[in-house]
Amino acid sequence: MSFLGRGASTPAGGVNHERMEMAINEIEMITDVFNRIVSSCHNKCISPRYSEGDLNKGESVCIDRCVAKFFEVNKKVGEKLQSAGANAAPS
Amino acid sequence: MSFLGRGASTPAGGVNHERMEMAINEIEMITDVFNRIVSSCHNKCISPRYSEGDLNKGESVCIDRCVAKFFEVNKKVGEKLQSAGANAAPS
Amino acid sequence: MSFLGRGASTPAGGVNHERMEMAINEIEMITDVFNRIVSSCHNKCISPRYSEGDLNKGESVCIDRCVAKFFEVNKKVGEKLQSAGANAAPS
Amino acid sequence: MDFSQFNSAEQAHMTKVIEKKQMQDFMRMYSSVVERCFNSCCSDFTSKALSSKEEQCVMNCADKFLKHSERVGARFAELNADAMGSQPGKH
Amino acid sequence: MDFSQFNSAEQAHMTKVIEKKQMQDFMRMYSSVVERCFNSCCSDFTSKALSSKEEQCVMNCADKFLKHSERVGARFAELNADAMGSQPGKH
Amino acid sequence: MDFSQFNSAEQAHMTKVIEKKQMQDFMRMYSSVVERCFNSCCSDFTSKALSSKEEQCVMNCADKFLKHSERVGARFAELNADAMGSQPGKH
Repeated sequence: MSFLGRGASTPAGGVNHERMEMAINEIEMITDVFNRIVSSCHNKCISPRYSEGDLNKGESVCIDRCVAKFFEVNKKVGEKLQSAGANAAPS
Repeated sequence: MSFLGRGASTPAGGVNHERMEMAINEIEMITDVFNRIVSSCHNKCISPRYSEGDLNKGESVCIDRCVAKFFEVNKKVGEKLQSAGANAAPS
Repeated sequence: MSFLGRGASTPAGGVNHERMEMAINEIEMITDVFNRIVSSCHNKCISPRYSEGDLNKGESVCIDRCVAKFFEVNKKVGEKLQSAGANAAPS
Repeated sequence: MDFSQFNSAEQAHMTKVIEKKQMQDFMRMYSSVVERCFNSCCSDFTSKALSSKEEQCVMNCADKFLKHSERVGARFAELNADAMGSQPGKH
Repeated sequence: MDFSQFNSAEQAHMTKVIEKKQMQDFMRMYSSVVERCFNSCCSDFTSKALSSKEEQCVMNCADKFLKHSERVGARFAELNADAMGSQPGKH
Repeated sequence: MDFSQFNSAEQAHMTKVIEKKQMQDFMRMYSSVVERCFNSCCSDFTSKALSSKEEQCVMNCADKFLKHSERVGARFAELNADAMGSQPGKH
């Protein structure tokens, strides 16, 4: 596989900067989404009175559903943006 | 013009890093302001019920005025900060 | 001292990138905390009516206590996180 | 922004930087839409699936956000051009 | 993420980048917990010392945030793995 | 922060990094003031021009923000110095 396909564009032992950058972008994207889920689901599921340090049953179940729902919204919006093209971004 | 004025500080074919950095700072500043306008004017003008996907007449007019007003506020605050000097920033 | 301890890892006249990076991380951390205090204490202490440009007596005293309290919370949370270890961060 | 006084090496560098920033901005915009529409449309966590009402709300919300963002972009470009025109080299 | 097609130089570079990002993410998470718990637990500024009630609230808040964040992380990893599985090379 | 154990090449590098960050921080602070004062002072979008009442509010808001920020900075520096003093090499 090393002399076929896109693998061929990397010099042996060197660094393919474009591929690095894509991987780093992907990590940043995932981290950003994760942080937004943590924040949104905290707002939705955790009561701000903090009378105890453990998650209670209701909060735990709420978090599980909240994360799943966020993923669904993420997917729906992704489909929407893909069909709309990228013509809303200013340059 | 290539041997007069500030253009002279760049070696032919080379990259003037200071000038690059200023341009990049300017782009980041403009992007930051744009994103804040999008967010603020969305909060001011768009009803969060989302019963339709189009902007209605009232929302559209509100957005136009909102962006103009944000620019005015930006200008006023800029004048204020310039007259106050930059002595409020911690180092 | 130049040939003892951690000082020894820096070539004379060169740049110890690891040490630089740690210092830059520390600056970013401090700036981030500072910005969060400015924002939180503004929300807690400053009335959003803006009928005057000066801080009044009550606002000034509130700011002083607010900053001190934020530092205390920062310390308590730091102790908590240290005892919990770093096992909550996704990779 | 006026890049006309940049040499070709500088213009090539700026183009790469801008492309990278556009990618990051698009990603950030995407996840901010997801977050905003999730927060506005989802508040029932008795199920992990999106209800058809929630899904409709999310689609309208994403749609409206894109149109809002485009309209802000158009006004922004006009006002920015005006500001550049009246204060050459400064805005 | 799949790094298996990266060569060893690339993997070493990615490891460094990821370690740096994890440090920054941890720092950001830390100060966001401080901010959130301060905002929820402290609203009395007649004293600069944390009351015992406020301190208890802060400790519970930090505790709960960590558990919340861990739970979101677990669900996130599961759903992300599902998404990767169903759409190879895309998610 | 203590830079005394840095060599001159390192100090020169840090100075450049810090100057760049200060510029970015100032820019971010500027646009956050604009956003905050716009959000607090402007809520009438029947006109695109700032009313004299809105303008007064914006000027007071910016003024007060600067004084607030300066005061937080002064307290922050004191408390930070204390924290450094009590825990050498750690804070």
